[in-house]
Amino acid sequence: MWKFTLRRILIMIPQLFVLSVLIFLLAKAMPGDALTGAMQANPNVSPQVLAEQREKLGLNDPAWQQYGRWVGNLVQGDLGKSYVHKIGVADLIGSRLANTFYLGVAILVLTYLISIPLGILSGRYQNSLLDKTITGYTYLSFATPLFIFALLILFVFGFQLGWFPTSGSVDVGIDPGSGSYYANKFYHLILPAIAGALVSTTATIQYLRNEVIDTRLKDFVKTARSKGVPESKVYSKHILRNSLLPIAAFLGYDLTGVLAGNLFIESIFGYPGLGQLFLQSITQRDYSVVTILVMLSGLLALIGTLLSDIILSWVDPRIRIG
Amino acid sequence: MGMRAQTFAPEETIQKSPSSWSILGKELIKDKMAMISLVFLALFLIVIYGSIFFIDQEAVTKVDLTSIKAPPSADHWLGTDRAGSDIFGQVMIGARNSITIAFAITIFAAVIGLSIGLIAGFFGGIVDNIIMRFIDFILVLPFLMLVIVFVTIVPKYNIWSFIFIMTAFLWVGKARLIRAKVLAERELDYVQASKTLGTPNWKIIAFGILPNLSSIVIVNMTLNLAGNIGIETGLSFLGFGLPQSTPSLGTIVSNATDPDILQNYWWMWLPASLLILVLILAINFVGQALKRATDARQRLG
Amino acid sequence: MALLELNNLKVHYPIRGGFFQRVVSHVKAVDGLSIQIEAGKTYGLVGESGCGKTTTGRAIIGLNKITEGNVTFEGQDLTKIAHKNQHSLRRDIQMIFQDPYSSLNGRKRVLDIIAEPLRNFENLTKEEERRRVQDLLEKVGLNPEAAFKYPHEFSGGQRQRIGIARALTLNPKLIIADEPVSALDVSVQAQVLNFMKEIQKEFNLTYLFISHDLGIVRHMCDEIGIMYRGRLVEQGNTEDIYENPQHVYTKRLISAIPNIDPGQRQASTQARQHILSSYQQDLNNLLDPEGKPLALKSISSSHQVALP
Amino acid sequence: MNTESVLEIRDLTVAFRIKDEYYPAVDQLNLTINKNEVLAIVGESGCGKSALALSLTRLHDSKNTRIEGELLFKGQDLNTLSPGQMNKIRGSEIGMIFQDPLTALNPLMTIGKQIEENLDYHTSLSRKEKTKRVIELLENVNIVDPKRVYAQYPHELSGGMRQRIMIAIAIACRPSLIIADEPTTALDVTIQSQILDLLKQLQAENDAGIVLITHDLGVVAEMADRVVVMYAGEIVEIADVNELFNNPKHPYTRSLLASMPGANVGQESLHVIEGRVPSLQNIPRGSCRFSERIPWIPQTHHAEHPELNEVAPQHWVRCTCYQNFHFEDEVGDGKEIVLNGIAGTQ
Repeated sequence: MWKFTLRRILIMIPQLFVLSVLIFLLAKAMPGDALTGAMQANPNVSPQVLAEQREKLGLNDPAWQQYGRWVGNLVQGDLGKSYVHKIGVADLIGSRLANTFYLGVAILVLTYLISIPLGILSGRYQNSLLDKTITGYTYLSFATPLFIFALLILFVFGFQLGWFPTSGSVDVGIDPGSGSYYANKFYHLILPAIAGALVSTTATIQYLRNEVIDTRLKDFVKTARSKGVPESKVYSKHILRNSLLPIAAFLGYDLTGVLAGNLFIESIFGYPGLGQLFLQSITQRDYSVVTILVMLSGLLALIGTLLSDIILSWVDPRIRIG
Repeated sequence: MGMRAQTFAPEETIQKSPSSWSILGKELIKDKMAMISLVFLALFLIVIYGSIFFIDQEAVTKVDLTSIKAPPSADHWLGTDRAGSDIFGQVMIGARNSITIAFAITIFAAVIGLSIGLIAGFFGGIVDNIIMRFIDFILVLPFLMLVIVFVTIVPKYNIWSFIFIMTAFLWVGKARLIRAKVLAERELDYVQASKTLGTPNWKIIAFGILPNLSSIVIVNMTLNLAGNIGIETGLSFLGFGLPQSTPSLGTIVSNATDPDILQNYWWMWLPASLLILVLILAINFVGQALKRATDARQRLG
Repeated sequence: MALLELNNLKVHYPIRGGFFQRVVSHVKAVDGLSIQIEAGKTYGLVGESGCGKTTTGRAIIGLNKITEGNVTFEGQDLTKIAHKNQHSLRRDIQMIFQDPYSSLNGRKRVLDIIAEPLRNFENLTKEEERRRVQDLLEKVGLNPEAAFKYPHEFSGGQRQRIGIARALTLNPKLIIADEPVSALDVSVQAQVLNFMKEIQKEFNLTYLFISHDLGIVRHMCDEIGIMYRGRLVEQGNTEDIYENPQHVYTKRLISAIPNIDPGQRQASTQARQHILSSYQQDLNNLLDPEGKPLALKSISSSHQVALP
Repeated sequence: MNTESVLEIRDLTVAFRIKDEYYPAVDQLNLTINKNEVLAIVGESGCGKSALALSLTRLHDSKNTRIEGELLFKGQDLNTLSPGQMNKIRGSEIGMIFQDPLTALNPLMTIGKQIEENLDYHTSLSRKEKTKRVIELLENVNIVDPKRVYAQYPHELSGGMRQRIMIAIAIACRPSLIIADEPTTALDVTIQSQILDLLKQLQAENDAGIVLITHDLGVVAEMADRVVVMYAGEIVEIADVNELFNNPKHPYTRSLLASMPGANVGQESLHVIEGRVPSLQNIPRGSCRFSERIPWIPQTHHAEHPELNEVAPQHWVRCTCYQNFHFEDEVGDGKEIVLNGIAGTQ
């Protein structure tokens, strides 16, 4: 078990290296450098002073040296500085992370709450009216781009009906930490979470439905029936566990994805999370923030695959050996 | 399936062949939604490509301060936007651009993905190992973010840059799918037989394996086309899709980022949104019908 | 001189594992196999699943890489011939596959399937090609019209005959038949087996007949090799093997064949039990430290056994 | 022999739905299975033997299958039982063994749990007692080191061991009827003989009736007490095993025996049955179903409505065509089979 995990982590290292090089190169390709922001703040700085500053900061060093310094700083927790917000990138991200996390968790929980029962029912009662309804829903949600669905839901429930707030993560003027503060935050969360979840359920429902249909026809299910296992137990003990197994493979991704931020949802619902921060930073050319956010997403995805593999090796005895 | 197949094995397998386009066609005709979708798509394509001849982009995007934010009327079927430009004309042009570009991306991604998938799957070994590591890596990259970064930093950004960056990410999914199928296919005896008969590898791949994958490729491309329209319009909506000079359906929808417009001027964003929805839905209906046709288990009774 | 000679043939597959998929050990599927097949005869290679019989067949025809040893065909060592020239030599060796369904490409007409080797080796006009294919179809007992149909229009037995026609196209000298009938029903099996005997006489073919079914092997083969863990434990003609088996593993295999006479059921069960206990006692003495069978020793001009 | 019956099958028809019509794969079948006997049902694929086996415990997918007739098991008709009542009988009174032991076991459940599951639903044993019983069962099916195997997963076992596990599951509650559907087809010969011996030994210990479904006449000769030969959904011959092998009557039985390499040692060529097993939709119902495979026998030799007739005590044969049957290349009623190779292959 430990050996397996260790091996998986070792495989991650070269990937992490390539990822960081790629992002470093992208950062270098972005117009302007660390001083551009400073220059915007104070347009009167003479070009000569700037050149000296560049030399001092090592911006004229060979690329690999700069890369080494950059990675060194990252590892030590120095993520650079945002020239728009005038604070450290780490602090900036920290201030948005909680919101993204709440939204991510809400979407994740809702997604699984909806998709697992629907997928199972749909597969179990294949070709029934229920199945056809669920399949119809997945067709629709599969075809609906997230941003359109989010707009529509915001338009109808936010603006037309006025049931939910249309922007932000919390109303201004509520005392942070109080009960009503969290209630209000939750209230702001509902619409974006539903928008995100309803679209992301599709894949899981369809996958699970197919798995259930496949598993139902497996020989071991016939064996279970031949033992006199009641139909409901045949499902709960044999079909479900085996059908849910492949779903576990996505769980790692989903777990780390909670922190990645959602560009569309956050921008449409004006929700101040990492996704919105990314879009703002890129429009405001705040590239130090952009770079770190891309790096963070890549890192999360890498850890996600790692988690998925580990989870899968837990739940599937056939993998445990290897 | 297992039990039934076993019970009437001999002739059953004779009558049911996995072959050919006729099944795909039959399934399409059987599925009413798919048939309606297909007719709709055909008509729609004719209209939007035909509109090249009577909708002038210059005229449509012209700023007309006399009719700003005008609701739908006889002159402007879908009203006008903040600059007084005709929305209907924009939707026609936007739809044409969005579809054309999604098509191009789908084709490019398919050609690259198919070639690489076939090579990796058929030859296996080190080649496959390297390709798969590379693909796995691209798959963990934050796709949307990188496209957005790319769009903002490319100096002379144009349609081709967009197609390039999208293709660079989207071929991997196809390559993975094809590789998995080829891996299964190449173990079948007919491929082994071809090898023992002295058929060169490229011929086995092109004339032996590829035809057996054609239906999967068609299905996958159809579904990808729909997906790509979604991704392109989404990025354009955020302002990081097609360049300014090439309006997209997503650009029109992005009017809705202004809460005032979202709330009070529905014609500036809703028709374009619904059109995207209907387009993707229609393509998906066709794709799902084709998918059922290739998957005997799900075939309609 | 034998038509085909395998000399100390070894086929090892690497097992990868540990960090970065290094090769940690090998599966020795075939590990020092030597056999000789005379022209015009049928050599049966028999053993249980995993003994390496299929790997052997595939290695001879080039589908598996040979790790060590020689394959000599008509005096030429196939392992020493440059890759480019192997194809022309291999037209003399053809293969019949086990599964009549997956061995024919469902997207091709029978004409294209049977003509595939012709197109690789001979330059024929469409007309000549069609005539050759239809001749072959008649030889295997199918209607010449079959050329324009697709495989799914035929039954398992017919498909297997199409596979045989394809193998015959280039007039090969040796045919490797890997479990050619095990996917077929009894009555269809008989059809294909009869037919294989027919064409053997007509085309003076040599067969390497790979099978797990001792009944069929007895019916088809002149010489038989019993394989265990990648090597032979016993080799001889049909009479040697069935009437006078020497190795305890061979005895066990033979005793496991169901006795078709229900009257002798008691006796055969007892005999089986008896052999099983001596098998359990003796087998280890008959294996080398690696757990592989010992080298073969001749006990008569036709009969060799892996005994100490 | 004890002739107390365990299961009486009366007018059983098992029909599968293809498109919107039902086609019987088993047609009005009557059969009695006795206590303490091995009844083999033999035939080629498509003859309906597996459809019959599954219908005995009603394991078919009920949406696409119609089962008619009576299945009298210890006096009650299984075909009229509710699913709940049927579950009480499956696994406790009737045990089943399937063909492929790899796919027939749940890959995610330990061996112990899978055997125990049977006890869960049919006994009131405590957990401890169940574990003890499972270990005992593993010993009964000759598993070495049963305690270790108890905690193992199916993929850790060999094919032969997995089939032993299947047998342990089937006999866990000492059923009075065991249905074994091609139990050795997926196994090597040496393993096959061991599994058959095990089944014989277990039967001698319990009093169960065994229904053995197989395509292999060799297995039949080794195992069966009584043999039922099926063709195209019907029984064509029933006889005691010695009688069947020494004095086969029906043309199909004779043809099958003549096409076996193992039964015809020294023969240059084997007998070939013309044509092919008809598909479910194309079974020639209402006349002798085998007639189209023996076209040289004139129609007048077949009965108009072929019935099973008792031609000798306990030896039943369908139709009348057996009376004057000869192989195509036999002259008249001669016993010598003279086959001329290729003619037989088409």
